Amino acid sequence: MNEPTKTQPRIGVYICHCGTNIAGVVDCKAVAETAAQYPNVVVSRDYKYMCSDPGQALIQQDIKEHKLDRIVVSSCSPLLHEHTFRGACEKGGLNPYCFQMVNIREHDSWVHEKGAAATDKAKDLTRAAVSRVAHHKPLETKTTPIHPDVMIVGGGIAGIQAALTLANAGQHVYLVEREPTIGGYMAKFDKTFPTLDCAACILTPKMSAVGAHPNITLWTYSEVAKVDGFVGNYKVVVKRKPRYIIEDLCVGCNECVTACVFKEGKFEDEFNMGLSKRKPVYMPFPQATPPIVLIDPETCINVKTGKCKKTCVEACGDRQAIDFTQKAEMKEVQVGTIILATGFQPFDAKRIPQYGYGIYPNVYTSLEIERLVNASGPTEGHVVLRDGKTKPKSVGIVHCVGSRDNKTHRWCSRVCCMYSMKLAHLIKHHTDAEVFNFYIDIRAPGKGYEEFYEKLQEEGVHFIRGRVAEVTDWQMSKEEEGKLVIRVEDTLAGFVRRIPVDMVVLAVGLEPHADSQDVRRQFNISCSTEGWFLERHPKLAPVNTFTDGIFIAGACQGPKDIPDTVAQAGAAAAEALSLIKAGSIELEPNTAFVVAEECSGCKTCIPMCPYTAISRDDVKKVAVINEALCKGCGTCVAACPSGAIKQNLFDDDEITSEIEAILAK
Amino acid sequence: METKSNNWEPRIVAFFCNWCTYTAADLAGVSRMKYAPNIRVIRLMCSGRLDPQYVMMAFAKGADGVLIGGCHPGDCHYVEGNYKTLRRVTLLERMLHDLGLEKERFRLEWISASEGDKVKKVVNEMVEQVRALGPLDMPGRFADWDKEMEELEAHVNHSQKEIPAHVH
Amino acid sequence: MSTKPKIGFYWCASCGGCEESVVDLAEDVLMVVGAVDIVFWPCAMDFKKADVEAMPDKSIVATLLNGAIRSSEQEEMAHLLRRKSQVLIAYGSCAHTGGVPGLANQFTREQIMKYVYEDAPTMVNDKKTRPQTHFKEDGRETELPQLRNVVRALDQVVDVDYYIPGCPPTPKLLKDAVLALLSGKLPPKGSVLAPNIAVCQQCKRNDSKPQDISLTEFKRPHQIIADPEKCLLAQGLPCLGPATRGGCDAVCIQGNMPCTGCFGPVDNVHDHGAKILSYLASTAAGKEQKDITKTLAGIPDPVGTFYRYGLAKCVLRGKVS
Amino acid sequence: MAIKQTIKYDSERDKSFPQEIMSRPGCEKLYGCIQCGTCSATCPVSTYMDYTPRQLMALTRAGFKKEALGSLTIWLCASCYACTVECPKEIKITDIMYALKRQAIQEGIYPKRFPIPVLAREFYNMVRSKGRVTENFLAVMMFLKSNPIAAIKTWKLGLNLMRTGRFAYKLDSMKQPAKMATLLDKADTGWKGGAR
Amino acid sequence: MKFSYFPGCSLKGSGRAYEESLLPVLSALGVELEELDDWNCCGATAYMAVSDAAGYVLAARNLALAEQKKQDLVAPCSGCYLVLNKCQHYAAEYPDVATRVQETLKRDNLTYKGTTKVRHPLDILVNDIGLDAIKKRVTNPLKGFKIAPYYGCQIIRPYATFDDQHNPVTMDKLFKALGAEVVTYPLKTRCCGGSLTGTVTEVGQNMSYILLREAMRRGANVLATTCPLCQFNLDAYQGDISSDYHESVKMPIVYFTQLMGLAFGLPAEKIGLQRCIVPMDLKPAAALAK
Repeated sequence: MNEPTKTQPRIGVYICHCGTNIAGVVDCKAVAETAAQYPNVVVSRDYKYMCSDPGQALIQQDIKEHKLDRIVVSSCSPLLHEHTFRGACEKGGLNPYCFQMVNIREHDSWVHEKGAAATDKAKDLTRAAVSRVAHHKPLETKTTPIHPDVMIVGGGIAGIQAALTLANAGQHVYLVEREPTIGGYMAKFDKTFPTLDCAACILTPKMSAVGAHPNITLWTYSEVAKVDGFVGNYKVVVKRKPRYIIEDLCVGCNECVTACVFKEGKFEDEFNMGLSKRKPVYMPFPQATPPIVLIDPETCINVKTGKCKKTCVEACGDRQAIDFTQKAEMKEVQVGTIILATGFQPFDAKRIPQYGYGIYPNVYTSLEIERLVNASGPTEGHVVLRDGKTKPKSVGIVHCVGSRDNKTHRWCSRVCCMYSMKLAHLIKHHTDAEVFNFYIDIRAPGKGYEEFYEKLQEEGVHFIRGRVAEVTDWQMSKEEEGKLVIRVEDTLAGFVRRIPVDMVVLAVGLEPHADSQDVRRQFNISCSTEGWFLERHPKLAPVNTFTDGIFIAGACQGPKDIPDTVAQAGAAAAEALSLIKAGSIELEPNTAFVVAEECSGCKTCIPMCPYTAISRDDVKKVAVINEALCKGCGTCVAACPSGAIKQNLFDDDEITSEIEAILAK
Repeated sequence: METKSNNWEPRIVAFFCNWCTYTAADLAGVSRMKYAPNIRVIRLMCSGRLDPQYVMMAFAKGADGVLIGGCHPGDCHYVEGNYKTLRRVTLLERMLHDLGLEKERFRLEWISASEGDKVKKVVNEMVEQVRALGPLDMPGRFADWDKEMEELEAHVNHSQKEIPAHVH
Repeated sequence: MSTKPKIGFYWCASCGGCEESVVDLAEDVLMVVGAVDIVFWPCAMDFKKADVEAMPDKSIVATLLNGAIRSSEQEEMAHLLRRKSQVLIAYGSCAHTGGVPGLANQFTREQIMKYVYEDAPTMVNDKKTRPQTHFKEDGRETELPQLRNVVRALDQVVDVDYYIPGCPPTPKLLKDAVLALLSGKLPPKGSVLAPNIAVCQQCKRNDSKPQDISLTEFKRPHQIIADPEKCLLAQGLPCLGPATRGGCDAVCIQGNMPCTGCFGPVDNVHDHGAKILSYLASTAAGKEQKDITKTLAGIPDPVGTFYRYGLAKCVLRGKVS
Repeated sequence: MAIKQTIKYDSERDKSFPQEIMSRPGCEKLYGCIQCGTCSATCPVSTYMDYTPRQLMALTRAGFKKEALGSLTIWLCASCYACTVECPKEIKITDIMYALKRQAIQEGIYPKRFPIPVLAREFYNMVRSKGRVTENFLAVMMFLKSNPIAAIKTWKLGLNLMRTGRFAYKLDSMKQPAKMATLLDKADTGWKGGAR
Repeated sequence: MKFSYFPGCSLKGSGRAYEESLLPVLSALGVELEELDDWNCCGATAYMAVSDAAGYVLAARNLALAEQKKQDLVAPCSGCYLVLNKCQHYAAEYPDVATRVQETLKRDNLTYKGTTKVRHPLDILVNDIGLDAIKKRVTNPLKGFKIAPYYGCQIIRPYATFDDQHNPVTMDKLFKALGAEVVTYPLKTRCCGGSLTGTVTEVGQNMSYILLREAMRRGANVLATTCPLCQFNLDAYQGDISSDYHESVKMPIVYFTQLMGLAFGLPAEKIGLQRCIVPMDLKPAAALAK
């Protein structure tokens, strides 16, 4: 290895064109020529693609030929290619940290107009890096072991798929689900588009596989309470809410449900979107996983008052699975990686009062219709109006409810066009009603999706291109009497229409969970402005987050349909698996350390550290940093009143030389 | 102060935290948002790494403005580094004001990784505000201040004829 | 002719405390006087500028110059003594970092003149007479020194070899410096002749400081009766000990007063005030802007507090007019 | 029945027109229109319009100035702001309507003797000279300049108003109405899309 | 409580019943309205069609007069309320508008800063005075009144300053407090036709007809309005509408303030009820009892 010398560094500078991405705005040749004049620069070149193999080879060759001991590459964001170029330095025989990257693409050519100002900026940034890199010291890369267990948060189809993939690969998985059963929204669907296969038929085998898998610890009715640690070594505390049922003893016979003092269901059944009633003790649905009942503390008389005959306990008999003394339980587990698959929540249709949801009884949300058309649903598959008997003769399906609207959500929810068509087909199939789809644009860009659209058109479903302005019950003519009237412009015909229907279906969009901000804070990841979990890179790292070891899958990252969700869940599982199989991960060596001779023991630094990495050596009366715990934020370095704390890669001399050089003219 | 040359352009040094604001600036790039080219970003892992000395030094070395970008409160990648930033910046703002710097020259903004448009907005706004104030040019001011010493230095060092040591 | 090393003392913009500190050597002063030949010390002995001018260049082994450089005369003497001395030592805070006189850099010369000669409550000067640098009467002409626009530390005017910090320096530091001079065992040029470690290291109250003090209120010394055993910072007093070079044996703190920073920063620090600010703000509690603002309002004058002795060496050098 | 060619050629576009309209306060978001038709469907007057509001947005942003300014739509807009409130892209359609009306008046493209632009002008003039408006005088002025015969039909209405004491027999005015004209002219001078 | 008061042209003309009922009702609740000295036309929507800049200046001049008094400005007419508010919004949002307004008003030695709040009487009644205080003042509960509360467009669009934009309920709450029955009226924010009724009569009357018919169908015996133009359109043309649509349309149209005055026991002629072209039955409960 070329040992960097303190006295006379030999620096190589490389200016990347990135095709025309940089060179189209910045005069790369001029930057390279100017950089050749900077102190200690031995070689300065510009090249079309520095990240390409020949580009990297160029660096390696120069290191040997010109005995370079420091490298600067001005190209794209270090968040993208720092790793690549450090690797190139290492292959060239140089310590990878004797390298500095300059971002002249994202921070320059892509955000500025072509001209002298952009080129000057590239020169300034490169000069600063040259000045800084001279202070870089060779560093040892540190690694940390990866605990092989994985935690998956969310038991919808994404969580289920990821859990099975990992468990089948031999990893132990903790699957945590907030609801009493796994299955998520997919379990509520009747059919899936565009193939129209039955959702339960494809989902429930997977659910039972999860329930039975020896490698999966399934915790339903549970929530993550606390997350500590870092990649490879997370400590997660899970709160298991009391379901007042001893899981191991319950066999799901439902005898307690039958025996409950409530003879009929009285409370809104969550699974059926409130279209039917359940008792305080209930099983969410027949295929619930785990297949056991629970007692809802909000509605159970015994839990609330203690004054109940407890017919359920009696019915359970010797099994003694009911335990009213159950309390919330905290479980702490150690895992190396975490996959978040917390999904979405449907848009609340009441936020758009002009569509009449909650005002007119026969306005439904799409999820209610999913339950209505389902043979195991509240009406056993009969599509009827709220009165429970009338078959609708005409149905209007309103697309984009809570989507593509600046006042609610700007995004396209991606699944509504397709599921609206699916529901149109099913409603028509069940009732032979005249079905209208009111859409802004039909978005059917998946395999077999456009063909499905075509099929629907052939079935005689109406497609009216226009966003519905209002669903109302005031009338203009006889035919409108007793109906809901949809006011819409038929934009393709070019005039406004009033269309009377019996039933309105609001195709509600997808939105982030109300508590997504709390969840992401808990796991220390970012959200997009809209509230979806933010991926590390939209194209190149779609399931990674900015926090190592935490992955995202499914609709928590953005609206997506089942095929995409399953694919992404597999990808997240693969990413976790690749860490586990590697056994360890390299850490940035940007940790801080105390120069004991300069430390006065003033203790300013100690409370600065959120990871309790700093302690006081009571014998020497100086601060000591545990490098294994240090994450390299540098807050203690900034606080140290003596400048006795140094930080690798972000030390005072490195940063101050950068400041000076960035401003030098 | 008078503008020294007509084509003066403000120079703004920015310190962005790696996880939120630097990433947001990357996003602005990926989204091809156009903003003023007067800003030079220095990447720190956390805004909590910002030593107030850096701000002072940037001004002393010729910056016309200094921008700090960090994660929103509660969002710090390092749990609460940004609260430390806020405490330091609060006091620093006051001190810089007492040292005669206009408040528009120093700015702290919380910009999350998804707020590329906020990078654009903040940079453009700040460049315009600083442009309206004119150059700070501390190096130039120091040179002006020290001009008063030139004459005397020349006088002492040249008028007195040299008396070599050890003549006696 | 004596062969003892020739030593000079000079006094620029300072309070005189530094001169006093030489006398504070007590009986050791005799050791010093015995070991050296004092060739220039206007405060104590009758030498004139002309005497110095007459000396050969570099004939003084060491000059200890105290005080900041405020006037053209002081500046001229700094140049002259630099020329005549082999070693020039900035003695005391004012020469070292500008000292208390450096706080004048928060004002323009005109503001100061106006205040002193017109607005000060004790001033009666109806004609608004100001000192002149050139004065002529009865055919005689007098040149008077000019007040400079800014106050400077000694090394902002001439090259300085060593610094002895303190307001004033402690006798021990002076004695050690003289002994080092005499023995020729001097550290590298530019060194501060005091330990490169902060006051806390020598402070007897160090152990009493809790690890996390998260202050919600800063207090000023007159507002509390400080516990004489406990860390003053932990009691809410902005003690600058953590950020100030030690070597003083924490004398102020021993006197139950917080450190005000006279020894200047340690070697790693570029800007003393900014570093003080950083650690003091770090000890404040609060996550909401209004709470933080309220806590930090307990430091009413950041510049005066953090640069009490070092405004001239602040990287911004004072108020930007 | 006469058959008319309806194809539009690119030469019929005024390419600067959309930019011109968008430069007016409130009109900047025109290009964001996704042609969803919410404006038309929510509009209580669209039943009578020759182009629906959505079509008008399309015409305007494509540069079909003649068609846009000559449409009845802009004059039938009752300023109820339903479209502006409902537009999912937050386009202030009502304000765009106003901008088009102003442009039409200035370029004299509006239908002659059509009562609405006449009312607008008469309103403008009455305020300019008196600082205030007296409704029945204004109505008379409008009818005289648009359709004097229609005025006759309103005799019953006039009687009703007189009977209930809601008829003004004299023009209301500010104390110094003269300063209004100078003020308003000053406001308009050099203003983008201003009346002078 | 004291406010500046901007009557606008209509409240001095065909809508004088609004002013006649507003002033005594507010005064009964301890609110004093001080008419702006030498106010001018707000600009109204007609103005926007000719010159927006001049329209903003017209509105801003009134606002500047209120600013001088350091009082919030009450604008009972929906048109005035909208235009004054819009001026505030645009001056805040578009620096060009603000500059133009300020520069122009300088000629009149006036300054416009945008510090005055424009208030609607309904807002003051429900939010400042409160329903409880109003209830206490009721001496003659409105028994038998089935009111269709009609808000019209411009007090809630485009700026919903004190009520929900899609389903405003301020008047609903107010009438219930007066002891009346409120009918569900889905057209409560649909446009009455505005100035179209006077210009393109068939269009405007059709719009009014839809409103009147639906109110009748919903069983209302009176329709309450907040705007002089709405009142005029709905009240004055019922005869024409009846003959044009071959349908007997008869619905008294009153201001919400008139209903309040009635509930407060003020004499009908003191609150302008005689100015209704379609007269209102003052004792519908008695009629029902028969």
